[in-house]
Amino acid sequence: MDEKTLIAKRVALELADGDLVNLGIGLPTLVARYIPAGRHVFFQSENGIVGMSGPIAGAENPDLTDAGGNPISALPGAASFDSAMSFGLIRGGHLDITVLGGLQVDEEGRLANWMVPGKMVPGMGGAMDLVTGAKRVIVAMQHSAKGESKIVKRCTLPLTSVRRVSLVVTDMAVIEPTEKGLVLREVAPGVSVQDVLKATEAELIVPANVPEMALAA
Amino acid sequence: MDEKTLIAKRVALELADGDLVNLGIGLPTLVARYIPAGRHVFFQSENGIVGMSGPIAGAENPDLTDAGGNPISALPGAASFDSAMSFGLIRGGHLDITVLGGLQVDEEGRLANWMVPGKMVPGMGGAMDLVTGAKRVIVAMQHSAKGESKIVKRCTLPLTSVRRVSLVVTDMAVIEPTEKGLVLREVAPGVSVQDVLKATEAELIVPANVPEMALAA
Amino acid sequence: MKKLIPLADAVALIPDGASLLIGGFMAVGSPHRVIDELVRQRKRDLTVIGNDTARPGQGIGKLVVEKLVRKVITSHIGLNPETQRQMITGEIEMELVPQGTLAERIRAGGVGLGGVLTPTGVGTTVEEGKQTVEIDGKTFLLELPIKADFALIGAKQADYYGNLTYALTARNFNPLMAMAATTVIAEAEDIVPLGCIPPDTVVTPSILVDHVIAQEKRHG
Amino acid sequence: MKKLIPLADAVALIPDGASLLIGGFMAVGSPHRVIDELVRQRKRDLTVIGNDTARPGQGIGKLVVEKLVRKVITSHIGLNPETQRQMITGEIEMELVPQGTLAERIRAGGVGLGGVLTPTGVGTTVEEGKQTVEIDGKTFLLELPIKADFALIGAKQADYYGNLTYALTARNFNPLMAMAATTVIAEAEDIVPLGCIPPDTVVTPSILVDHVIAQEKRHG
Repeated sequence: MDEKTLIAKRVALELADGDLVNLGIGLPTLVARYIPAGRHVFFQSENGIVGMSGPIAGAENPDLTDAGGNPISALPGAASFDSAMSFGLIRGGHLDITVLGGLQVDEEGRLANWMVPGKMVPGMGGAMDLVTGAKRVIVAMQHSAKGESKIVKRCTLPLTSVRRVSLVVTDMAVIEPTEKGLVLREVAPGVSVQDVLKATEAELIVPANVPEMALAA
Repeated sequence: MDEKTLIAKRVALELADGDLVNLGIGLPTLVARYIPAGRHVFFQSENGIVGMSGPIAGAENPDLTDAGGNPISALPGAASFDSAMSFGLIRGGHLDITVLGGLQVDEEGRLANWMVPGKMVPGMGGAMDLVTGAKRVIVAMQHSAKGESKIVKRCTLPLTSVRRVSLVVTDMAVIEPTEKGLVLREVAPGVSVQDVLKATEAELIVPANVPEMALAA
Repeated sequence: MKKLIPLADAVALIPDGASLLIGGFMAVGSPHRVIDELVRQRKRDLTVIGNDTARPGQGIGKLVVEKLVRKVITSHIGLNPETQRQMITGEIEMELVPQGTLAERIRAGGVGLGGVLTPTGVGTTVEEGKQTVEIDGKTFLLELPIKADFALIGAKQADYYGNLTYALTARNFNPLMAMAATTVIAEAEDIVPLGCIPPDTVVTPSILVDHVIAQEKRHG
Repeated sequence: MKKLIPLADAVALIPDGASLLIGGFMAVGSPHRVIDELVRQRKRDLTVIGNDTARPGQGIGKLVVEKLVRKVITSHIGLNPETQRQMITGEIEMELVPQGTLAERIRAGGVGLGGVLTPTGVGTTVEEGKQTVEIDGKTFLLELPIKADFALIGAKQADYYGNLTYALTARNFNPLMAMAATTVIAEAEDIVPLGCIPPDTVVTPSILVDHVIAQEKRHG
């Protein structure tokens, strides 16, 4: 199983029956594939729909895409709406979970994921509203990039929000930001607590028992 | 012709082709009957429709009423919407004309029409938004009530808005509030300028020529 | 279909003293069965937020006549002399709000904004006790968001998930209120299978609705 | 039917230097014929307000590639390297706005509110230079309304008055923008007789729309 699949399968377990969930473009999108059987999750795409599903070949519709402009489909019971309503759902606390990619998460649990000054200025899109408004914010990302830890003492990149995220799922670990700091909750199969500590710039709080990640089928 | 009909027939001339117009409950409602032929006016009811028209006997629908809860009908091309949109049209400057009843208008052109302290507290309903937001505010009311002028030096009743109204049409006169004061623009058939001055508490500016009111057919 | 709930059970969820956003405009679009059941179960000390209190025997007016209401936040009570009487005697606490401001305050509560900056009411008694903000040389009142424990919604159609549509002027405050409560209870004239309401026609998405009142048997 | 106007005449109304609200999300729901005509008539120094600038050859991206744009107010340019390039070289002035804030700022412009009080962006670079307001112990940014000279709307259907509907995710910013401009020009896939769009299905009421682009002959 590659690292992205691993992350997606772990995040999928966080999604409960009936939840309204927004998946960021890229890695987070994979999560939808691994929802445990019997759970009905409502997926929002912030460009204006609840009830989106994967594309159906041959049934692509130019008026029905995800936030990246890629074809999607919709399930019976879907609802479409304008951008004010879409972000009303997000900012108003109606969105149960947002799953987003990250560039850095720091010891205060703050996420940076929308720009690298001087290099990449894509704009924040919906990320700032999502991190500010969702009931739970899950960051799904690689533990390190180019050998450098993405779990840092203090974000050096511009913040997406000052709000503390709920959970960070990487290819090495599950980390929960708390008031006291970053708590190491789980390690990936074949990864030791020592491995995680070595690969992490931020200080981690390590409980007596750190189980191996459970993964969706 | 009774006084209310007179007022309605004068106000009707102010409504131009294509205008979006909101008529208050009571006297202002009569205006719709006298729109000059060839002018298509869009009537809004603030409870959520543009394109309302008078009721059709036998076709009453419990889901289609005016702001007073009375049956109305709708014309082809009508649109219905929620209360935020309805007042978005009003506050956002999309409403061309509101025609409202009045209790008092003063020399600064300010309207009081929503309560009489200690006596009548109906609430402002949509009146404050209408007077604040409409492009033109036309007050349609009797010149006097119980022998007292309703055109006063200074409103003694609580104001509906500090915004200067555009025009006041009574059974005696047409008065235009301006920066310099209330200008007597027209007199009703059979009414002299002297009659108006005598019946008016506020000071009126009287131009050299004060023609008789034109009236819609 | 888990959202379907018998009328009595839905109303039993509402405690005395609860705050209720109740849809409707002069009782048009109000959740009539839910209101009748509130009366039957004699829920007391209610705070009711709605456009108006209709007429004495009608819609929200029923709750007023039965003296179940402690506080009203509304724009208009002119057609309900009983509400006016209870306000004057002090039985009901009254907050009068301009209609457009009421709509925006409820919307702000529902969409997570900190308040509403409106020109309506500036320089009138509505301004009293409120913060004003100067923007670009113009003065605006800062009006606070409204949220409530429950929203009681009157809809035309609901599907099995709770997607809602409304009819004509019965829409009014309902879609705004469906965003601004901890628990949303919707009553619909008809309940239809999933897919019967096309996505573009849905006005209130199902994920906002906690309970849809089950229909009583009414065939034959 | 007075609102129907040939494409070239509609775009001729737009002067160089105009500010344009342009509907669409990654070009989905954008007014494609109007954009092509803006390019053909080479309108310059435009200020464009839209969710994104799509991709280089697509939707708003066409205006960028043709260097007709002086300033952009948007939430995302990540899929358009040409916009990023022109921003870095200073050819385009850029204001990046969180997407939900952009939607509310346009809405506020359209519905006559003085501003938007949002928690989004507090404590980030978005806060720089902006007023904050404390409400109930929480901090909100005061974001200003957006209005423009023109709104260019992409719709699914228009009727003869200019009532508009939208399809699925092609709705996005269009209905908000249709409220926030001095002149509103709408392009629709189909134009239908009055009454074909039921009142409850109308999303943008006709009284907001100044011009509907006439169809070209396309039978046979």
